Amino acid sequence: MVSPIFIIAASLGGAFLLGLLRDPWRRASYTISLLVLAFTTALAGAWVWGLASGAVQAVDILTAGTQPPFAVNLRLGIAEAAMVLLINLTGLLSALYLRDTLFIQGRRAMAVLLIFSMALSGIVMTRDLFNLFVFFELAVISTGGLILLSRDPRALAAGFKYLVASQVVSILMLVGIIFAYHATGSLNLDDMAAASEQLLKGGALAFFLIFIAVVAELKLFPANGWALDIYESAHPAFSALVSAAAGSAALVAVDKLLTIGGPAWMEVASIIGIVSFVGANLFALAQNVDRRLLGYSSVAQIGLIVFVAGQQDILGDSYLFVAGGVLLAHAVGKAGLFWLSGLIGGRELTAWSALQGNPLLIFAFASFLALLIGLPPFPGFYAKWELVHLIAAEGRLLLLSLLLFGALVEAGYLFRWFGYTIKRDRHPEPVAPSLYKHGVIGIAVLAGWSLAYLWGELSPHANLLHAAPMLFALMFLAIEWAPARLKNAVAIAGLLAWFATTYSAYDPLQLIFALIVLAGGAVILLASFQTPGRRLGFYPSAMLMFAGLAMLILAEDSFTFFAAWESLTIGSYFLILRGRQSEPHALSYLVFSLGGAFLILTGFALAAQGNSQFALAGLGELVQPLAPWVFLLLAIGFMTKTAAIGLHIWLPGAHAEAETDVSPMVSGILLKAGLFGLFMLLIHMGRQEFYGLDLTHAMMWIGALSALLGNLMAVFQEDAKRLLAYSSIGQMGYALFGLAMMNHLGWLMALMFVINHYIYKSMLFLSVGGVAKRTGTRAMYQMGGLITLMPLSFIAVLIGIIAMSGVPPLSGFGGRWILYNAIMTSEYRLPMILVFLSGPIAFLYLFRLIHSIFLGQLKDEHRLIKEAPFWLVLPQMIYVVCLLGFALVPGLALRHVDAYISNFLPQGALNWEGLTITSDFGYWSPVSIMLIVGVIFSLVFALLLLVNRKAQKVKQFNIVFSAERPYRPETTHYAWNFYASYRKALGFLEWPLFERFWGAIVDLLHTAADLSRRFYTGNGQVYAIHLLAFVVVVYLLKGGV
Amino acid sequence: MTLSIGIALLLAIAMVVSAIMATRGRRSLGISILAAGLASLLASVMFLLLGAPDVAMTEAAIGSGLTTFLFFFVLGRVRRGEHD
Amino acid sequence: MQFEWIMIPYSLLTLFIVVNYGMLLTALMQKIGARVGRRHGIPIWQNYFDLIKNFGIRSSITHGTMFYLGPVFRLTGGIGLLLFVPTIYASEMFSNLSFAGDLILALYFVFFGTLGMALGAAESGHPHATIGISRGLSQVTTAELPFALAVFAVALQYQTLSITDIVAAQQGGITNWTAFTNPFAVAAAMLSFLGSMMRPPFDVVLAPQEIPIGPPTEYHSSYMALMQTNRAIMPIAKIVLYMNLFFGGAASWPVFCLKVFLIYLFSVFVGVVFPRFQVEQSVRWFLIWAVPLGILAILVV
Amino acid sequence: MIKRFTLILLLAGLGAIFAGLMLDYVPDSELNRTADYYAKNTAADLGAANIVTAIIVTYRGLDTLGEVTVLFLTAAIVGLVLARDRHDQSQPDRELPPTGELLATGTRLLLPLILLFGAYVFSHGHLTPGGGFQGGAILASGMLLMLLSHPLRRFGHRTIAIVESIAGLAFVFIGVLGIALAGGFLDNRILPTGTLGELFSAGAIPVIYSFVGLKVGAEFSSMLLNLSETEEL
Amino acid sequence: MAMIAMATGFVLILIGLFGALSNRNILRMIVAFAVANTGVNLVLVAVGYMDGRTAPILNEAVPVAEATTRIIDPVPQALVLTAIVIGVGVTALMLAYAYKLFKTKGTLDISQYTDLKW
Repeated sequence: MVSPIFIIAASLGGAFLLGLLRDPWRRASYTISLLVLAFTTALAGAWVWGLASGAVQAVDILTAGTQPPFAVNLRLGIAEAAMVLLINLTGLLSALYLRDTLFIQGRRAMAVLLIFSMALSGIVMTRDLFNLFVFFELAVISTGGLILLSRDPRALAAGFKYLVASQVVSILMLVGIIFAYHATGSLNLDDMAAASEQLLKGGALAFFLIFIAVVAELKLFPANGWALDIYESAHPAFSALVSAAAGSAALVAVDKLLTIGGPAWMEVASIIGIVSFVGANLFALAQNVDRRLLGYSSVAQIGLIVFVAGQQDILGDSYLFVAGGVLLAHAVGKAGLFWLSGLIGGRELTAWSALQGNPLLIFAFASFLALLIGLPPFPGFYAKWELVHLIAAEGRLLLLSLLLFGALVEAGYLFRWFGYTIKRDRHPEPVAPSLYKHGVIGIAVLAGWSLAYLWGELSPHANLLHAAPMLFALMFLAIEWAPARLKNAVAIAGLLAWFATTYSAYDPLQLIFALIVLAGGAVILLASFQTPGRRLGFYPSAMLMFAGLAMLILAEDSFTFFAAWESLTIGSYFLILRGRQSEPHALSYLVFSLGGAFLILTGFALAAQGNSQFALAGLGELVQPLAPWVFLLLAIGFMTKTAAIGLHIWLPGAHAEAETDVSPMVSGILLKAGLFGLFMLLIHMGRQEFYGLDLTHAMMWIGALSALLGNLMAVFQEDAKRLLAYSSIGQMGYALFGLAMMNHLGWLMALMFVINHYIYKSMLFLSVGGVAKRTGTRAMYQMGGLITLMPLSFIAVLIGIIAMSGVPPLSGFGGRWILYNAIMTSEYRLPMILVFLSGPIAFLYLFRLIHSIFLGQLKDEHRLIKEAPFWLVLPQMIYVVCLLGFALVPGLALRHVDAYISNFLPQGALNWEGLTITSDFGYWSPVSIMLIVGVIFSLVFALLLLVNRKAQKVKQFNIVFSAERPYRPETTHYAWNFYASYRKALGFLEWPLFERFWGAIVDLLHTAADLSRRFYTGNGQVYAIHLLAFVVVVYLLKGGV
Repeated sequence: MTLSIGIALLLAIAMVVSAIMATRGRRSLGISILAAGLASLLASVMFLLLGAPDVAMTEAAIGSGLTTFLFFFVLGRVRRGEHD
Repeated sequence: MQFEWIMIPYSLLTLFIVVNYGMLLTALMQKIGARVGRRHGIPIWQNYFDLIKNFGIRSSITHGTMFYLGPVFRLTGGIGLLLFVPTIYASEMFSNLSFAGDLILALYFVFFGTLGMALGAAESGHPHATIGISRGLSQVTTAELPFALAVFAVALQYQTLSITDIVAAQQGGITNWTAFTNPFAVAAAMLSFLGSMMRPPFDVVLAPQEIPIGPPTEYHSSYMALMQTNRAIMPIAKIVLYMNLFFGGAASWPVFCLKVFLIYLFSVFVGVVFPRFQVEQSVRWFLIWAVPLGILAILVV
Repeated sequence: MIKRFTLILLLAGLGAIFAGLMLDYVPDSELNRTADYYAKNTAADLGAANIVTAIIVTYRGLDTLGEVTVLFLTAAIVGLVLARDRHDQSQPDRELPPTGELLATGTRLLLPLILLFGAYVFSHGHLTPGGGFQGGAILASGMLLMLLSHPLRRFGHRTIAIVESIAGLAFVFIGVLGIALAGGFLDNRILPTGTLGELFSAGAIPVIYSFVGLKVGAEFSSMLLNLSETEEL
Repeated sequence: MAMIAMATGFVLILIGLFGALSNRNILRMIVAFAVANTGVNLVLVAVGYMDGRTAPILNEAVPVAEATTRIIDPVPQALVLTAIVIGVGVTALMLAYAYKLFKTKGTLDISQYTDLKW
């Protein structure tokens, strides 16, 4: 294999060669630059391949034919090779991207670019401290040159600020180096590491100076004002290079130093890293300029990697896997985003809406964001998993919570940005059409996905990109060009086929969930046939969600479970975001969901005790004092998904603003994921005592409160879909309550709610969606009298509300009946009072729903509307049949589960013999009830028909109203603020306490970010002073070294 | 030995004084630049005393000589710019 | 217990007795109320006359399907409620159709008629109907609450949801009645009872001044007849439930008549004493007075 | 004022760190391992009398390569910065005060001597103090002299660039030759080490240092040129 | 001796940094950094200094055999050489920047260049 020294030699030779050419020979110069970069990239690539496949060993490259420490030597191991590859590849791509700029600037700029990538490679490879300094200075100076590539006049000032700061850095570093040399008698890093004892005795201060200087080169928060200015003003291709390549190189340098510094300095690195991660992410919250935001995000990510480097004492063998995963994901994602920003005309975040209409670029954008945040299946996900597990096992919980908090904030602002891009009015300036730039971005996307695959292979877990559901979802990306109806058919077939193939793998409990997710999903998807065109983005998102759900049900270990959980979260986020007004709601959904997911992650990590593989069944073997904590974290995480009260504020908007066929998916199906998680949790862990508090008792209260307040808030909604959304909170509250009772019937009831809620909520969302589609509004008071125009929708809603309110003879009653039987044996009585309170309230909003939409006077503007489209009505009718069927023979679905639950809670199983279902306390005969009610109803009806055969159909206005005949429907339409008196009496309960609470937290974060970022005054001297302060503060914190 | 220490002390004092002159903002820029150059020149003498003739030469030629000229060139251009 | 065909004629018999007793009792109560107010009041047979008259009226209009079905729902609800509850304790004959479901069924079936009626009235498009429904639903849902709590307290007390078993547990002397063994539950339930009887002070739903006759504004002729039938059945059906749960049930028809009369009288008694509440007042009233009683009942069981 | 106060405080902190360094500092009484190796082996291995030069050119040749690259970079960037400037300049020539006859004549006389001296310094770097950098700086001072005497003269940027590039390429090439012919990159033993103390000794050190000198001279010259050339260009 | 040089060096660094970070004029900042660089060079050489030894050049006075006991550590000197050159490079770059900045806004006051902030 060719010696890696040629990576340096070739770059330098190329740079010097460029000096020979005449200025106007731009094309030749450019070709040479590209060739050199391609050569170095290929060489690095060959080494990576060779080292990875074991064909070659890590090499030490001697110079001057003399052994180190007497001459400078370089080293290339797998990590170094990968970094060099990353640097040169980024350099090559940036050079491609910079084509036009380089043509204008000429050969000097190209030479500087070559030297920049050479210097970074040198930083990575060198094993000599002073040589490291030289390469750093080279990088600094070439940075100073490359900043000038930007057309932004402000870049100049940014560059100068950078030079000022780097002067301070280099002074510190030189002083440090010479004293370190004096202490150890060597400049070789390995020698120093070997002598670290001695160094740390005599030269601790010297080491401190070197360390702090290198850390400052990383542009860590808060001593990084100049770096942010550069990110904001430099050419995006260069920013990409700085963030991805220079950042990575400096990280390698820090890593080298840490081998000298040992654990004491790792601690410092951890603290600096985590402060940087959290601080920069917080500051980024207040950013409106895309590149500055990316700058902050870069700072945060690099902080994260420094943190990882600081944790290498506990990471052990997986250090490279974790650090590499985070680093590469960051590099590819950030470089990609910077490149992407070069295509965008405006600099404010909303200007990215120019990407609309460019599905490929949006896909790229989404991929990059996912890379940054560490969503599955990207490397950051695997890395974060390992990292969190190991940190948790070590009990560094403060660090862990800071880490996850920072990650959450980061996800928040990145996805907010994504929301702007998708939903804001399209920016007038179109995307730049440069083929080169698009190509470069394409390569970055490819690299990101390849890394995803690679990390999947390297991880000890199953590769997520091998999971059939995931691949099926990704396949839709490839067939995005196809018409929506075709894709829909494929999607339905896929869901059903997966159900058929996995059928035998389910236990009865899983079967119920699988039925709802897969078969149920297929039914809802029938409604999607209604949408014409191509419906870009819908199917990949929806199928990603379904893939996550499908994997969730079958998950046996915590990793698969969590990966599935995140997948379904992300998929559903994209899905919800499609709604017309859904941007803020989708964001709050995502932030809550990810917050919940992080709690789950922490829970699993605590439970696993450092093993990254952990079977879910192992949850049952946990003991005090760990078990209640795990339980608590997981339960809160799952309850975020079920929108338990307090964590519910994301739900109404998200469900209401989603598209017509999406609302039933996210409401009818997605909410069940949380319940599934809770089932899993309770099956494995059972009751847990937390400082004397029975946690299931607390859950009961939460469930009951959710039921009450969810229902109450639904009563006061004017928006039909919002009403249904709030009602979901209530319904999930019932289910949660049932689960938390920890008795047989409670669980059965929860399952009953799972099934019922799926059916009637999907049905209601579809009918209401159909109505909204026809009338063009969701405000109920703007509708009315639609019964004659949309009879089928009316029937669906009628059946739905009868079922949902629990009025016999439909299936909702079964749920109530089991509920009452369940609480007969429950230990706690107080929370069930809340459940009682909430029951009749449900009746109120349900009546309002049907009344305000279908009854009363028809509005003038609605006189000509038609029944909802066929494809919307069809699933509703299927649901009507299901509801009736389920009402008649609930045993069909519940018997086996009932038996299955007996495995865990043997007491109180129901007796399903004959037509009557019997419990220890009462009995219930669905068929008889149905028959009796039917017969009485028919008889009375017949009587009425008999005496009132020829009822004359009169117009609705044909009424007497205050001694007048009303002429305008509005005057007779009493629908706004329908339950006015109820609001007067109980409206105080609707006070948006939780909205205010969460709103206040968000405001606080934003205000804090906005105020504290003024710390970056823009003055170069102030930045340098920050740097000095950083040095002094770290010095003092380290206790004077 | 004491002689060289005495010289060194004198040099040190002279250097500090010229450094202060170079960095105090009140004097004209030209004088500052010259003072910085002087400090550098004195440093090169110090290098000789410290047994580093190579460094002394370099400091004298580059640090003190060339740098000063670079400063003056830029100063000149800026001055001319100011007149425009 | 299983269904047998003989149950049908038995149930019809119960129905017949209850309808007649209900008609007479309602009239009687109105008369008592009038007398307290120093008025003469209606004749005791008045309800029969009205019923026959309404069935006989030829003019009939409809505003649509739900309008047409509303009274049907209403009456079905009344009859169903009556028949799902055993009328006479320990009587095969008058256990009606209670094999189909237990206490919970009765508790929830109350809403069947309410829902249907509201739907039907709403389709008339008459604003007064809407106002009445809004008020009615607000009030009835709150009024049902203490009752539900009380019912549950009773169920917990006797550890069963079967009405027959509950009545059985109260046999053997007046002190065994729930009214004495669990006074809080009974108090809560009786307050709730006031609210569901559509009598003062909780009759704003039917408020004659503002709205001719509340939700049934547009109903007339045979619709009205069905509703009147229901108005005869429904109070009795409810009272039967109360009687069974709290007052030892009835082992024979005379006891039945007496207990029903007394319980009914209670609501009339309160009604003539108190002025009418506004809806939000009554909602608060139930929540402040009746619900805590119910909660107390559950806690002390 | 707050800024100044903070600065003083922080510098006091930094001063404390420096003081700490000084207090801990114990001068070596013997050469450390590395220096000892150089003292013992330089003469035998490389044949260079000036150990500093030997270190710079060979043992730490990579640093030196980086160093000349720094200058190359700086020259290129200064060119880049000011070249951009020239595009948007359209000011008419301005008359500069004429330079004295004495300076012009002196320059003509001195220039060859200076260049020769520079060449001497960098070619004898392995024997005596001085070397490529110092020599290069001397070469550049010749250029400086010319600049001062003929401020309006156009100088051969092109020539300077070619000298610079060829010298740089040669440096790299010799370095690579080291891999092929001797022990590794920048090994100077591609040429015979000769006798200690002679001009043609120490392997490729004089050659490399000469190229370094040329390159450094060219780079400094180009920097000076770029910074001094007035707007009329 | 070494101590004097070292102390002078450190003082020069501090003076230089103070000048660089308190003067608003960009050219003065660069001058101050040059002073600080001189200070750094002094420190570097001073650390390598050993009393009573001579420059690390082998000649008649210092034969190879006695080199170990006679010469000063050559490594810091080699490092300083590099550092000086790099320092000049950075200084030149900063000067070019200063000039260019001056061209864009007509001022050398660093506090005027705060378009990018927060």
